[in-house]
Amino acid sequence: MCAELLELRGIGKAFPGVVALAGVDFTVRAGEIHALLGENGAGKSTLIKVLTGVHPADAGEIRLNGAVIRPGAPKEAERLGVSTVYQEVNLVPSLSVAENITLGRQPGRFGFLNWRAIRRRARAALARLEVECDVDAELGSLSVARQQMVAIARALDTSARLLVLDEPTASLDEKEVAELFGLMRKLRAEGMGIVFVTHFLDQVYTVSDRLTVLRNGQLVGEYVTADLSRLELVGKMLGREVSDADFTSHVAAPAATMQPVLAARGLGRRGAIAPVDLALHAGEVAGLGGLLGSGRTETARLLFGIDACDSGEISLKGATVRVASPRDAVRLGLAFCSEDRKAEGILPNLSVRENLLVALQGKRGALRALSPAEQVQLCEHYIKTLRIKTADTETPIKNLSGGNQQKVLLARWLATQPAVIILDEPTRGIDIGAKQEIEQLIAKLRADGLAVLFISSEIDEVVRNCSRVLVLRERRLTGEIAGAEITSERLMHLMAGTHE
Amino acid sequence: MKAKSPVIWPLLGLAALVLLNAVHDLGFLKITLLDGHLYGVPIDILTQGSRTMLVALGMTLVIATGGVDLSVGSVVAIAGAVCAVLLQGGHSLALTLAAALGAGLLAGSANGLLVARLGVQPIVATLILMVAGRGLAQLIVDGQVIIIKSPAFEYLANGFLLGLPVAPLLVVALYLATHLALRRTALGLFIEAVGDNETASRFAGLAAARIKALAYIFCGAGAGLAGVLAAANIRAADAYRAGENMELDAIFAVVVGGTALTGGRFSILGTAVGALLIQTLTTTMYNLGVPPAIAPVPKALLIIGVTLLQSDKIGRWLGGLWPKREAA
Amino acid sequence: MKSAATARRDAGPPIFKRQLPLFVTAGIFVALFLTAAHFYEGFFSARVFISLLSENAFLGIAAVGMTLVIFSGGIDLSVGAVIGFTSICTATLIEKHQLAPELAWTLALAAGAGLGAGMGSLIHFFRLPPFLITLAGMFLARGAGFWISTDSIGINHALYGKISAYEWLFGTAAIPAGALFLITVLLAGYAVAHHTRFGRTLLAIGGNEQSALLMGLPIGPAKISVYAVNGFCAALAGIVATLYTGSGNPGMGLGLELDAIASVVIGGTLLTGGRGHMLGTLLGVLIFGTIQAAILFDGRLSSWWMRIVVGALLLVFILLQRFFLRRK
Amino acid sequence: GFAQTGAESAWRAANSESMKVEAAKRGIDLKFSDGQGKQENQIRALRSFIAQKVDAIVLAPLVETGWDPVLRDAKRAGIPVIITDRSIQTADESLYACFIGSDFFAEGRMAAEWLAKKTGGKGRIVELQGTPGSAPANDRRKAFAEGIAKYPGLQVIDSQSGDFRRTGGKEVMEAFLKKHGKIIDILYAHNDDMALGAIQAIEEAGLKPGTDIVIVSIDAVREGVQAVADGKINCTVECNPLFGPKVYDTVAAVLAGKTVERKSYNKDELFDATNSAAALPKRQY
Ligand SMILES: Nc1ncnc2c1ncn2[C@@H]1O[C@H](COP(=O)(O)OP(=O)(O)OP(=O)(O)O)[C@@H](O)[C@H]1O
Ligand SMILES: Nc1ncnc2c1ncn2[C@@H]1O[C@H](COP(=O)(O)OP(=O)(O)OP(=O)(O)O)[C@@H](O)[C@H]1O
Ligand SMILES: [Mg+2]
Ligand SMILES: [Mg+2]
Repeated sequence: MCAELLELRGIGKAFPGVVALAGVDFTVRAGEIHALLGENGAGKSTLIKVLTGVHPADAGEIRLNGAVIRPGAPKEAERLGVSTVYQEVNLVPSLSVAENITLGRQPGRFGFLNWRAIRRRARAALARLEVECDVDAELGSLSVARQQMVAIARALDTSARLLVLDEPTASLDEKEVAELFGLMRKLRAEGMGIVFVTHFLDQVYTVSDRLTVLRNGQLVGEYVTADLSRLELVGKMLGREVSDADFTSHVAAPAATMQPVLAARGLGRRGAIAPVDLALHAGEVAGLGGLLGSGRTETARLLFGIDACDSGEISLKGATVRVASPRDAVRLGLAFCSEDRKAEGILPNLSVRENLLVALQGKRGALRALSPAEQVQLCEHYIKTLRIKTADTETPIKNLSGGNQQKVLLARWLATQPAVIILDEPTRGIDIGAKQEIEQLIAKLRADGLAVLFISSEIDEVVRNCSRVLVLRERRLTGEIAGAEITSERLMHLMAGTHE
Repeated sequence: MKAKSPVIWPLLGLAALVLLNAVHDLGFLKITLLDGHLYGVPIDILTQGSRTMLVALGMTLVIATGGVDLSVGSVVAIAGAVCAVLLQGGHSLALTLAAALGAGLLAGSANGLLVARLGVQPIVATLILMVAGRGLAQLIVDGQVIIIKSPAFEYLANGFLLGLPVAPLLVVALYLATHLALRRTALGLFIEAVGDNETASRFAGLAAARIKALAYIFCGAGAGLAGVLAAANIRAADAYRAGENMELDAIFAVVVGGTALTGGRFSILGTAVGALLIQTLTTTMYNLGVPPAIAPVPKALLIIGVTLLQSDKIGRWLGGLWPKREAA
Repeated sequence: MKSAATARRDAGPPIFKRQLPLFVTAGIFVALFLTAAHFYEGFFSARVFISLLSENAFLGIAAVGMTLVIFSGGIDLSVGAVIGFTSICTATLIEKHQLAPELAWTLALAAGAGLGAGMGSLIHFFRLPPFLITLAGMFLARGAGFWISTDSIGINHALYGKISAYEWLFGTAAIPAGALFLITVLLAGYAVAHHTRFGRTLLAIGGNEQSALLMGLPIGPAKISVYAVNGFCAALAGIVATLYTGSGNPGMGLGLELDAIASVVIGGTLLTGGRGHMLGTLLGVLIFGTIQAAILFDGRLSSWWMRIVVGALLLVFILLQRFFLRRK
Repeated sequence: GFAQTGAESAWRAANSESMKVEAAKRGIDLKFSDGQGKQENQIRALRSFIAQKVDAIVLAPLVETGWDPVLRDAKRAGIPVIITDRSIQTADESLYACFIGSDFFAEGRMAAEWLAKKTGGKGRIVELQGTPGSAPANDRRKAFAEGIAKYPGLQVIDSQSGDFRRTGGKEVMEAFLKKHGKIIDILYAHNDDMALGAIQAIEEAGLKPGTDIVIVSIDAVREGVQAVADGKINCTVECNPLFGPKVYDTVAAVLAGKTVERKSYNKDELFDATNSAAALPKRQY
């Protein structure tokens, strides 16, 4: 194999109250795909940010091609040949796709831009990923998944020696993941070193050559992927033994005779989703399947009153109700965990406690405030049950790792004790241990008699958790399968619109 | 470790100013009893600062929701004009006060409607009332400066209760009431949530628009009361100049007090300190005899000084001067 | 094969659905102008239209710089004061110190840009709120202006007479120097905003500073330069003001910053940054000018009704803008 | 057309009102514009008047300089310009027909002379200035300083801006009283509003305005004269805003081609204890 491309030695980094990294070594060779693994909050993103100069390291040194570097800003890292896709899409939503891809390195002469070349270059970058997209569209109008693809296209638009991908696949579907992997392999063959962070173990085994595991900011070890079994790997990540049996499989469909808790008839919105009928029963987990952009999120938004529907009606326990705003929905006992954590979920500067309790408090109204004691008790309860990793309840949520933010948001909704909960990609960016916990939680919610609408781009997850799956294709409801019918095969066919 | 309180720097700034004055002239700190009430420069500062404090209180909430209210100065003028006209017409004090407060509420509602319901950017929405409001005030008094001859009315601004000045007492009471109303209920949380991330708050089931509108209405009411105090203070409604540039002072007080203009976290206590700071600065300049033409310069230096001290970077440098007391 | 139209569109910056506000604003401006023309005889003429440009030249020039600052999510309150400072500074240099106008201008422009760069550095390096720092800048510049001279000073240099008398004949219309200055600066501003890396970097910073940083954009240099550029524009506006009046006046540009901000925002630029268009700013300035011009043509309003009408017209304009945009 | 500076005080309002009422009386079609305290607005108004081809322009300039270009335009268009209230500096005196004004300088001087007579040329003075940089503040300060220079016993011990506002006057006076204690003999205020505010401060400090502290002020608005009658202000110099009749007479004369006096001043009176009570009922503003 080739020489060491990147060497990190003894990296340490502490944030107020948290030691994010302590003496971490990390090596990447040219021409390899190196997976960086660990639980939520293990320090993966922090390591990457130290590498690219976002955070200065407290200790240790970084060598690129043998020379010590000290990048003070991402710009410098980029110049040194490190191209990065950060966790959470870090682009500018108000600019066009083309601009987001080329920003900072736009072609042009005498300081003036050549818009034609900018578009051409953006189209080329997207074409490499086989993404079709209007390069003049405003980035913010795209779904998170497409934004993610744009972010990757941007990272590939440079002649980098080292490519860093922090959870690039968290919101992609299988087809797109496959395409990305194809590209990664090609780049590897060209001699590029690639760092790849993910929580999908399948993907680790599909694409990576070696892997490094972090736990609690410390190095667990560096391994050759092929030498490590899945169970061993999970054991290293979590620091305890797990077995595959921990994942519940297959759920029986409940009796269909029951009155649905939530039902929608002919619910639709022009340009977003064709009228759909759907019913959710107490004690079931209904899945909403579909490819990216098939209209799943749009359906959820209609149900939750975020967008106004222009046809159809919603009934709750048989009675027709008006859901004109999320506030109405929350009052009626609905909950909605959005897929866009950053823009629609967290209140970044507020504390974990406030983030956790805001929905419950909103439901109770301003005047019936929770007492400090109640607040602490509730928070501690959820922090314990969901194993949220945070310094304390008063830490601003923006300082939590992505996965832990997601858990706080879940806790926010559980605290409102809803009758119906809509989970849009709830496991995005969540580590395998937490994912398992969330799946168990979903099972428990079902057992407690909640109706759950589960949206996920991971087919396996849908298969494992749902007793019924509604499939959307091209913004209309095209099919429904239940119980034992639910297999990955059938789902894929339904989603793609091909016949078996 | 709890985050350092942002109030500390404006407080230190205040202390520094007071010290400067005291060094210059020891009489500065002297408080005497005159005709059974307290008398002295600190009392003046409190009394004179009470109007800015009132306006800044409402402004804090508006800024916390991520907005700003430029119209407060005009609302001050309107409320004063309303008072003058009603009192001149022989109406009762109670009615007059209610009407002035009502005018403030109405103005706030108009702002709230534009910002929260129609989604107009706050600066523009409130600029409308800032421009038109002063015209309205002048229209109400028909361009005259109306003299108010009502001892009861004047008492509100210049009177003393048990030897203590009434206006600051009133303002302190309002600050306390607001603090309790916001922190004992969840309103404070809601305002911070909306200011921090409006979309996310809406998705969490908060009535974001209503909360924003409420902040503007509250701010309008505060400005209305300040207008009453301003008119009572000079026993006249000066529709031309009352409340002029008050919006800048209020915003200054709020931001120096540690509430970010981008919205989110707010500090009422910080605002009170900020408002006192700005008033003390004015008095200091009278005291030191700074020529009026260059009076803005010390103000500028103070702003830069306080904001610099508040910045994280300087905080860290200063933090580095003392060895860490606690182990990580 | 791409059609010619697409090809042409390909060469320019992206026009999204979100640029709809620009068209709507343009539409309403035309409607406003035609309405005024309908009511007031002689309003509909090239002369009135050109005077919209020349009379608002320094507002427009300041607004161009302000647009760039607002693009980056910042704000600059110091422009009005910088205009006053440059104006008196230039006049003093030319009249009292017998400096050549060119040299005086260079010095004034350098001072404006320098002050801007200073404020930008504070804002960037210490992460201080632009609102406060530029407020301090405003006080500084105003104080410095009055410190130079509290009286206005006439400039009797020959060059001044020549420039202010200059008119460019365009067909039958004579375009005065002020309007030419404005048009030049606007074109330059448009090029910078929409056709240079610098302009796009500003938009990116305003859209999401954290992302812009992670994307490897030169945040610091861009932020500092944008305030410097704005200071330069303000100084230029101050010089144009001296040309316009043939004198220097430290009180020039009082409150102009608010008009400039309002023009920018009316033109559809988002005050929170990241979104907007330079041409919108031109429209904003024109709309402001039209409202003023219409009121002058009327000439029957008392001072207070004038304010009220300006406010009301602004309100109508904003409601119309909302109405059309919401329907879409 | 009449280009007013703004509506920053009751004095201005009375001035504007006088112009309007008189125009209505004489059947003149008056185009009024309010400059809102900005010279650029006033220039804009003048240009607009020229574009609308008015017969004559009356300008109340906000500042002294900066009018040449626009006045040249007016001259080219053949529209006579009459300057009121305060004079302008121009390189070319032919740019305007004539000036009718109140003489801020004379007012400051009158105040100083009265004071010298009254106090016998002795006393410690505090001064309440107007808005820094504004014409009346500049002139009234300079003229007063010149006026008392002849009397070494009269001495300004402190001077601050009260911004022409009542609140300002009160605040600054409060500060003066605390700072200097009882040594203040005389207060000179650039306008009545500030004097009235200061009176409150003096009363609140337990002193008697007009007796313990001699108060001289300018403007003679009705409330000011009332205060003189009440003995709280010792003297106020009139600055008469009622320009209407005289201005229109002049306009008519200019338009008729008659020669008019190049500079004329409104007769400003001085009110003190001797004549204020009598003058009070006649005050129109
Ligand atoms: N800016 C910050 N301030 C304070 N603490 C931080 C900050 N950024 C990260 N942390 C803390 O550092 C630790 C490591 O976080 P990091 O984001 O590196 O985790 P991660 O391995 O990427 O997790 P995930 O898989 O959830 O993305 C966490 O405990 C987090 O709370
Ligand atoms: N091909 C596309 N090009 C541009 N925008 C798209 C495309 N597909 C979807 N979008 C936009 O993405 C947003 C989300 O779409 P939708 O709700 O249909 O996605 P979804 O089925 O929930 O998929 P996911 O949430 O997994 O991305 C919508 O605003 C939609 O307009
Ligand atoms: Mg991470
Ligand atoms: Mg979705």
